[in-house]
Amino acid sequence: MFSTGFKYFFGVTVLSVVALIMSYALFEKFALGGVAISFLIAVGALLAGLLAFSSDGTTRDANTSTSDLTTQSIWPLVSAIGVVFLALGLVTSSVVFFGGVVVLLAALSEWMVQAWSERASTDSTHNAAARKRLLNPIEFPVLAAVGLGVVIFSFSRIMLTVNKSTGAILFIVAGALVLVAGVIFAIKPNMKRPVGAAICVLGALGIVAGGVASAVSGEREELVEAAAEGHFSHAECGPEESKYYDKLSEGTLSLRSSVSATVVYQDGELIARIQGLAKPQKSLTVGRSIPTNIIFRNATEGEFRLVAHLGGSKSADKAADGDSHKDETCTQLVAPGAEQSLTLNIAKPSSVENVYYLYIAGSDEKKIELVVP
Amino acid sequence: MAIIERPAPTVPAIVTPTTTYGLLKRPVSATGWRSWVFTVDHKKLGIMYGATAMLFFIVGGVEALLIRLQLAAPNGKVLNADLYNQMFTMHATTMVFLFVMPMAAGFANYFVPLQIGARDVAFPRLNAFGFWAFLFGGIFLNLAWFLGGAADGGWFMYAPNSGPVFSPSNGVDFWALGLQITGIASLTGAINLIITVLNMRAPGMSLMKMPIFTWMITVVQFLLLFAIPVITVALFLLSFQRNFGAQFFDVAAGADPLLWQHLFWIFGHPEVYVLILPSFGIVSEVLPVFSRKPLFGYPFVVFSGAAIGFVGWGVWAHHMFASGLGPVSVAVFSLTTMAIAVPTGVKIINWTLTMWSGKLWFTTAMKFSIGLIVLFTVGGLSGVTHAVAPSDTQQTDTYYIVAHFHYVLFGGAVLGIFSGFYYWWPKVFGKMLNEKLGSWNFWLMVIGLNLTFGPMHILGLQGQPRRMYQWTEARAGEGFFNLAFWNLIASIGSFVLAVGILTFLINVLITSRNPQKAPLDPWDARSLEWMTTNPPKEHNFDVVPTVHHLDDFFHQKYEEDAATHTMKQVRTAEEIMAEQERNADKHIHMPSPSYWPIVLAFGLPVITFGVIYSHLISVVGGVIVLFAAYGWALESSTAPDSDFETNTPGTGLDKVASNHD
Amino acid sequence: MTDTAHGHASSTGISNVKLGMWAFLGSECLLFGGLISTYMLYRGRVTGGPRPSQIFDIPFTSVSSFVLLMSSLTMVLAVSAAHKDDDRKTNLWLTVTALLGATFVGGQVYEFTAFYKEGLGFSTSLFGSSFYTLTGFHGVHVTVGIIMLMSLVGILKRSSVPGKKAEVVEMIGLYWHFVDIVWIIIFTLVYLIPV
Amino acid sequence: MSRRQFDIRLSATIASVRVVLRKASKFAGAAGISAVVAGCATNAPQDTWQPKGPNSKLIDDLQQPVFAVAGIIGLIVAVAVVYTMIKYRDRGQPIPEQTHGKPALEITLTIIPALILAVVSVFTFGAIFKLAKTDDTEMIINVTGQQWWWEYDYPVQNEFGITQPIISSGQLVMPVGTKVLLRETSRDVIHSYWIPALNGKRDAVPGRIHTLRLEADEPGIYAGQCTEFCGLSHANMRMEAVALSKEDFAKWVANQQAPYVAPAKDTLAKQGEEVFLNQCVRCHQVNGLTRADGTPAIAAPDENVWSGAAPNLSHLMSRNTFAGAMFNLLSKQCRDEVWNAPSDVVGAKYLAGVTEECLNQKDLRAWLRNAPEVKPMYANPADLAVSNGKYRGMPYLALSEDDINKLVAYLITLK
Repeated sequence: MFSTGFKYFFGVTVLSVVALIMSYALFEKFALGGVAISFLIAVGALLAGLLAFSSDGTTRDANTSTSDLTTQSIWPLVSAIGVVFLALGLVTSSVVFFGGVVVLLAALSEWMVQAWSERASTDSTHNAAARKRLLNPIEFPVLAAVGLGVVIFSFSRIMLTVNKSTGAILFIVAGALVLVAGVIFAIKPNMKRPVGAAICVLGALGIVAGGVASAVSGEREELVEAAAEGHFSHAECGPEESKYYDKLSEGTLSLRSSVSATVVYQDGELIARIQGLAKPQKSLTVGRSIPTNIIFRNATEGEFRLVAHLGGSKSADKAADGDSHKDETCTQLVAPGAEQSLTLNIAKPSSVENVYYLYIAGSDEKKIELVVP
Repeated sequence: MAIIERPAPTVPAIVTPTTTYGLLKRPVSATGWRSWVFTVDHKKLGIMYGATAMLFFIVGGVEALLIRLQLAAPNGKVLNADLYNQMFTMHATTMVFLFVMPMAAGFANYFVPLQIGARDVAFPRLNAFGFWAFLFGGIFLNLAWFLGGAADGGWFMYAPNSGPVFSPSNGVDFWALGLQITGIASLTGAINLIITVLNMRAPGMSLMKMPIFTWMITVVQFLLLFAIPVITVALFLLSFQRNFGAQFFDVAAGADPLLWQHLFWIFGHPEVYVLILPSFGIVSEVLPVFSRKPLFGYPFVVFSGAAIGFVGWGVWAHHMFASGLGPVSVAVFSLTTMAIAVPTGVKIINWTLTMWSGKLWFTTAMKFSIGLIVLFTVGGLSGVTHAVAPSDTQQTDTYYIVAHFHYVLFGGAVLGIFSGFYYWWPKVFGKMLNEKLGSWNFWLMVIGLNLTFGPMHILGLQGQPRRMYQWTEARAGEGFFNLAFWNLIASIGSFVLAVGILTFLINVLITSRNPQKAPLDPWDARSLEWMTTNPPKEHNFDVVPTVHHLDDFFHQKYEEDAATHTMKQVRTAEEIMAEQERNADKHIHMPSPSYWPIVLAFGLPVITFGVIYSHLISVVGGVIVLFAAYGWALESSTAPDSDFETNTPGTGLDKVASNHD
Repeated sequence: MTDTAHGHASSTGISNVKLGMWAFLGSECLLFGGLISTYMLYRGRVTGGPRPSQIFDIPFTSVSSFVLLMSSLTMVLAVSAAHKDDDRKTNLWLTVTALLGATFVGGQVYEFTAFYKEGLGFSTSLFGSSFYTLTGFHGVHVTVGIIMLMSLVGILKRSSVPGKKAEVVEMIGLYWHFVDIVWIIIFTLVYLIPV
Repeated sequence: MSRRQFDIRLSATIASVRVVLRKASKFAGAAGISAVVAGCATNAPQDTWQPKGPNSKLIDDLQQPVFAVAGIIGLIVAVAVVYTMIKYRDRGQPIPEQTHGKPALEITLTIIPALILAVVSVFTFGAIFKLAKTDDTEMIINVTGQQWWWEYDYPVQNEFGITQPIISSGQLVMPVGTKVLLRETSRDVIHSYWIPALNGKRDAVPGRIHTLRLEADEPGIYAGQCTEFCGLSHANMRMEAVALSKEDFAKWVANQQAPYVAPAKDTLAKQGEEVFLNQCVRCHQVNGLTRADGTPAIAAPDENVWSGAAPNLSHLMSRNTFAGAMFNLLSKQCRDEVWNAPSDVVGAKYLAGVTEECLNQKDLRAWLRNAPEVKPMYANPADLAVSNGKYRGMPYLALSEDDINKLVAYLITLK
């Protein structure tokens, strides 16, 4: 009969041919990968032919009983698939390539250890134990990781696709299903094996199918939009409320130490209180290139935003290019009676032409000058 | 061999090679390098811990000598600024994490099971893993020297100076990740020893009959158990910042650099007691033996040790008196720091009173112990002076602090360790260390350490800060005894100290060539570890002893004379041993050697290496770790019969499949 | 203590493995203590990107916390089955526990992905760094727990468990309950208490 | 020996030892301290035992007795150990009774140190809160540390004549008898401000503001050093506090606020100004300096230096040091003259500044020639990838000797 080696190389050849055709049909790319696959076909066919010709392995040692123990092995097939994926990966993408490498390595090592263990002794249970001893430490974690990865990945894909409230419901349903399945299995101890297996397979297939479908259909719209627009990164420091930036603004502070000044908006006026100086100030000295924390307290009725104007708007040469960029940083809209912190780090000194100041968004009057020496 | 059969089987062994796993069988050899690499025997691991720690001690010592060479004269040119900063960082790191801690772990590993009458630790393979993780972690830490420079931020590695911009070489990465690995080693060691002490004491040995060394080790392991995760968190934050772009110590993003200091010292202060308490334990064993009296106030010593363990958690901020805490925190931590001086003082008093009215025998071990009492007191008292926070703001980060903690750590921890060497050497190696050389060793070390660290008090009080790669004559003051003079003296002293340690190594060398065996009970000792052969058999005791007293071995040898209350010998150690041999247990199953601990430990530096260079390497490391972990979990702690080349049928081998690790 | 090296007669009456797990969990308390402290210090420090209250999805997280809590219940059932030497139910409940845990981790992967898309990266702000570190560490703990559970099922089925079966199940149960309790603390401190 | 006998003997011996020790301790304490003092350098600039202001005196009054008590206790332990060793050495006596201790004695010996420490802690508490007091501050100076120098920034304080912010570095100038509050922070890593003669140290932590009060009793120059490890050149980050009488301080303030005087045309100094504008102004500010076209020359250290700042060189020659107080601007002789001057004339000598003949040409030229060579810094352009090409310290500028001559001539005009 045909030897294992022949089967392997024959399989490689056939699958490579298929891969070659498919890659040409699907990708119309033939560069390096195509050459590699062609080469593989040639080598595979040559070796298969050689093995068939020499009939290697068809005769067995008559005086050993090991031949009886040799089991059917799927590893040659699996490794062949690995080779094909590897070659396909050269044409398509590196993910497929690495997938192929992993499959190939796994299959080869399984094959090798199996072959070795079958020759270990005359006792087949002993051989099985020897195989287990070396391979179980690899098989267990790999299987666990693959299973876990597939479930988690599929599930998270589904969650990313459905909308937020459906997601929560879906989540609790998934949990409940698992629990219910557990309970059913527990109270029906003599359920037939195939039924149990069917439930498990259905569940697994369901989640994987859902995952694949979700991955194909893409994430829910708000997430796509959020990723594209960066809702929280570009704050417009205007007086009006911004949809995202001012959402659920904060009123309390975790930062209490190392505050340079407290700026209070009170009775239509902005004043600064500075550590060490008793009187309220209308100007504030801030060291160059030092992170400086300022607390803004809104002691009026409306919602207001403190903005630090850090120059830039009057830059003449830039304005000529049509770029009237303002260098500003600001707090969220602060509710009445609430506080927020603002951290400034100013690198350039202020000057007569380039005045820095703090102001309340929407009013140009209420200012505190920032002196940067 | 994992199974010890007594008496020796008379049936000839039948070789059945067909049932072996060939290459895949478990390691079972009792000789050769395999017996060391794959061992799970707590005694072998103890020796390996000790030898490795000694090696790192020499490395750290050479670093110290280079530092002192650089500072011997103003504007030293031996090292440049960069190299000097690496040198003092690695000196401290090596001495703390790679010498004192593992050396104590070595003593603990070897003697705790012996002292409580156990045959091994609770988790023998975990024990082996701990050693290999420590060794690989230590090597990983020092690899940085050859890969672009070692860590240069000081052993305290304050943020943000340890950040990617301020410390651009890979040194800090190697440091942080290497300490993670040795941290894993310490953690597993701590769990192992705690369970061993709690669960595996010989019958009759209640907690208050435990030898004091075991007690102190137990306190230390609890400290480690709770302190290691804190530094682990800190190191993770640091590594995440350096390698994955986290912002934990990025001040521009609003981070607070004091977070690192708090995390570091919440670990760091208990760590100080981790370093010193094992030596307290050793001294508390040595003093009673050579005073021929039990430890004075045993319960007080135990409770003061435990008290140090507890209060040690409430003093960390005394390392930060100058770092801008509010006056209330400063006051509170000042108070707790003074409070912890009390239980420490109790120990000094008890040791002195142990010697009081004893019959003192000044062996080298005893000399080192007495040296510890005096020199540790100096360090302890200088410690009290900076518990006074306002005074500390003058002294912190000066050489006064260097003097203080070297008196504590060298005068305390290291002298204790050397005391342990001389006391237990015959037990471990079956040979006596030379007492005459020992005396030289002691005096050279004591003189050397006083010459080195004594002048540092003056240097510090006169305003020389630490961690300066050069000092300038402009700030050295005038007069003959100016800072230049004392710097020179300290440098000379450090070489005297080095000669002292060299004497010890020579002593070991000479001893190892001496064919003469040590007597069974050379010191007329008191605790259980002496109730076995020198060195002990693999299974420690032929009969697991039943304990009736504290210092049970002594009470088996001596009985009190009713009239004079003096002690009279009734039995010799040899007689006790002979009796044990007669009643020896049969069928003692010892855990078998295993490949997995070393494989698992090897995976760790591979992972960390990958964190620095390429994440693909980390994946390989992760696979190694997972593979080894599963191999470990699937293997029973005692090898089944099929793993042995020889099989002795009919002797009733119990197939013990006990897996406890 | 006469015939074996260790374990069979323990001074405290608790087996070594169980006591060892207790000690390990004691150590873990400090690990999470450190991480939680870091988060609590930094949660309000946002110089760019979203603030905690702006992106948290409390209903979803509540549901996922509930699923994790349920897994503690099934773990209890697994331990009790193991004590009764009921292999089938032990395996069953261990599997269910692992699946519930996997559901939770799936939810966390979803949450991380969603937050990232909304603008909270690991390096965006101190809040981001400390949030992902804390919850990520917890997620890794759950994942390790799931792997232990699945391996335990595998080992129970394929080969004999070294040592007493119920002891091992109970030990892993301890770990699982610990991870759940830590999540309750994290959920309360991170999600429910406003900055 | 019975237990009772043992007790009697123990307590008798302790009593006699106590008497001996009580007598000895007085001598020993005094002798010990004087021995230590004799063994010390005279006039070490950073001596922590020579307070020159009320804050450091407060600390000193606390530490003196604490050190004495610690010394005495240490002596007692040493004597007790040695005495025991001699008395109970093995002279063939029988193995003693196996006594396990005396709880009463134990407790007594625990309570005594606890009591001593309790007393110490009471005084400590008092000192801690006194030193933390800031509400009666008379003057504020902002102190900012960066690798490896200190910046002093005097905010506007009209009562001291400071009408516009003064920025200086190298030397902290302050009036005597005034409660000065330093508000410390840092631009990069943690540093620590320490003038031992005036107060203990306080860390300058980036992102935080820490306060430290200084007050000097007498005019003089007090040395200090950065004491928190801050990287490569930590050893070279020194500081000097100059206490001036109130009149002298007012003169100093007036000088610092004096307008910029450009060098006369066609002098070497004028050419030096040009070199300065070409090379140095990238990082170093000189207030009032203008370019040829009349626009003010504004330094942009934030584009070149990681910490975003470089020393402001206005009125450089009013200082005695440069490069983080590592080098002297004054020659050794002139410097000694200032430092060793009695307190009534030190102010006048200091205000004289650096004259041409007193200038330490050697160090200044070496610095201009190749700064990283004389002070270790991160200034090699090849290694600056991690800091986005920004220096930490002054780079090598490849100035010609001719340029250096011009620059020195210019710098000497910055009185």
